[in-house]
Amino acid sequence: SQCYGIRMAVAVQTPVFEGPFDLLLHLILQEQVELYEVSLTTIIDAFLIEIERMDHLDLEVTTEFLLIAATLVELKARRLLPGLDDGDLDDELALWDERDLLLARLLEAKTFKDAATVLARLAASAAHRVARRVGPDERYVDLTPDALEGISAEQLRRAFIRATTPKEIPRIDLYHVAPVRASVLDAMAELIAELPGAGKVTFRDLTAALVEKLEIVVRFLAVLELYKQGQIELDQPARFGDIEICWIGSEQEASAELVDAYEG
Amino acid sequence: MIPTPDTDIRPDVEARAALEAIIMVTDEPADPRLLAQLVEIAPERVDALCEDLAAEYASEGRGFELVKVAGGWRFQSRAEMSPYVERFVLSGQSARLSSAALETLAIVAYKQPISRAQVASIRGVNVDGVMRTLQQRGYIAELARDPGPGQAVLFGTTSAFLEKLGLNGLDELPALGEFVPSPEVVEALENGLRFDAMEDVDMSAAPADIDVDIDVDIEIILEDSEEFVVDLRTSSISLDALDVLADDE
Amino acid sequence: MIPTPDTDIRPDVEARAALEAIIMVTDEPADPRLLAQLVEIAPERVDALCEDLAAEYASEGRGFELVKVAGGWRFQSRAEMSPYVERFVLSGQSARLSSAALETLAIVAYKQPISRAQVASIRGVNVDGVMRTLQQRGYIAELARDPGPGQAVLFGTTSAFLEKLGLNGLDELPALGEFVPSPEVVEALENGLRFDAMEDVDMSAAPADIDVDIDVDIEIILEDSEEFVVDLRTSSISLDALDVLADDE
Repeated sequence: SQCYGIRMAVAVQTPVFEGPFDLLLHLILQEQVELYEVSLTTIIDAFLIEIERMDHLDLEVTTEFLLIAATLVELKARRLLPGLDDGDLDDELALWDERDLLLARLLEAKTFKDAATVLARLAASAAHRVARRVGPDERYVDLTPDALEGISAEQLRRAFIRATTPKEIPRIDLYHVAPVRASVLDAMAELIAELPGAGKVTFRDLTAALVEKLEIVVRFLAVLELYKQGQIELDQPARFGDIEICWIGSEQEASAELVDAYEG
Repeated sequence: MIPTPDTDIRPDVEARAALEAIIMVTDEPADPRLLAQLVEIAPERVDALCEDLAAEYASEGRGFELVKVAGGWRFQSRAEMSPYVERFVLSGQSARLSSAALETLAIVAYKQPISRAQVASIRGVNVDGVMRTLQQRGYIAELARDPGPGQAVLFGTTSAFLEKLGLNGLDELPALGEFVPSPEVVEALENGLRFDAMEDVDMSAAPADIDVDIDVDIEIILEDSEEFVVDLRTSSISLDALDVLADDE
Repeated sequence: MIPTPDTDIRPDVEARAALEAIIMVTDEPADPRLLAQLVEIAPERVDALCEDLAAEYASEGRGFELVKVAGGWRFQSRAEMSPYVERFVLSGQSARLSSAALETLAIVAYKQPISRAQVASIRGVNVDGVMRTLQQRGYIAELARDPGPGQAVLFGTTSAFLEKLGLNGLDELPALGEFVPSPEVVEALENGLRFDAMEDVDMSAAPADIDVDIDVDIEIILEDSEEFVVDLRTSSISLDALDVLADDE
């Protein structure tokens, strides 16, 4: 007898199938093919991949895969080699049973798959309506001095998880209402206000309070512009190290003129 | 304007305004029974008045609506206005559900209370991860424990699930019967799984020297509970032979 | 009716409904300038339309009103109905803390010390009002100032907060367990960088006429750490490089 470690062999691209039923439904319904035409290695590969993908082995589910695979092997073998029945009625009936069971389960899986598409439709339609979740305003704050009454640490944990769970990707382009509108001009004006008299400052310090990556990029461009105008000196002692910035322009000049120079 | 304690003699005008005022400050759908208590009117009147208000807002073309979701009344933005509302980054909008999550939710919704193993058996895949995510997001929750041996945890859907789908109750879900596969699908599946002899099969494609007495025994060995080894041991067919068979197609 | 600018052609009916929809779902008073941007009308028209709406609600005897508070528009219950709202608040059925407030508090609790901007970046909305309320209630307090030039105030929870939750110390907060926040959130927390909406930000928002031929040759790379690293001495910069940078998030 031979042993096959499951880990072998399976470097094929993971298909999008969610398990054996998903795969079979796809093969039979979407592809409109009969099992006879389906390469057995394809099925077995797909099954092995599915098993491989499982986070940890669930013996029950894995067995499921293998049983289905075995049934398919038998069905397929029968169909490839017709007319060679040895006439064992018990075997024949057992195979029918297996097949009926598999069919019933495929139908059930298909039923819920279709139900899921309706749920998806409902969820999509509900997503167009946003609930008001605002709560009493500050006029009512004094009525309940202890707002944490009845709140458990566990609820707090759940609130944290809720707040940090990936958010839905907005479907509409946000650029024209982008919350951040960083402009190089504004950044220059800020630097002109901050730098004179501040001595040697690192770029890291200059951007430590910034939240948006865009803001940091824009501030960097502003630094370069000021450098170009000869208002600041830049030094970077180490490769990829901190950039040191020092104001060398006159303080009087530190005004809108520089900004104008950029615009021009 | 001070509420009088007599039950249900409050004029419509005031009751309606009171309902609007309260629902405006609830951060989850307001239970009609609670509203009835607060406004001192009958719960049925709460529903009737809210339905009136909802119809009014609709006829006035308001940008918001009053709806009954998950058993309670709430204000929400009207769907037609979603292009404007979506421009604005909203917190608490959870990620769209994957198809795996939706299928799992569908099974739990229609079959609740149901154990994780039962869901896995219907889906034919491990559902631990999906179920955990759905639980974390609050769409499903532990309802009870199976009284039988093993005492499996039984799951059901929550009001957050209803809210996610914009439903007032589970009874608003389409009947499962509507999803039973059509005769065509059943036929296609039956054909797909047919194993009786096909007349037009070209037998020359089949390898001649394969013993047809196929008997697949499957043995699963868990070694060290880590390594997973499958032994497809057959009396007269090996995986190599299967490959030959498949390759020949 | 104020004079309509050329770009301001959205009909009143739609603009009003859009304003109602947005204001209905915001949990902070909505800035007229933001509303103007979202609805694509002039800010003065926002105020005029909101005033119209407010007058309408008053004349219809609605239980809610539209008011301008702290420079923004919001819906609130009408003062005459406050006896009902008070009953609701006192009934204990109302969430004492809005879910927005609870989420904000949770973020501060688990991630302190944290700046207001970082919290806003995680929640994806302005949190000024909520943070102020939490501070007023004594659940959070200023801990320190960020040493950088921006000197952002860093917040943390108070001992009153621990006491209310019945905890002896922050180490008694329930473990987050296997939960892994989205990579964007991790990044926001680690780098203090805002994540939302970035992918939609058109880099053309940054002035396009940037002179690429700057005397200093620089190289911007994203290291594994996702840190913004710049080397002044090598290579060259182009706006494309910046785009890549933005795309990489």
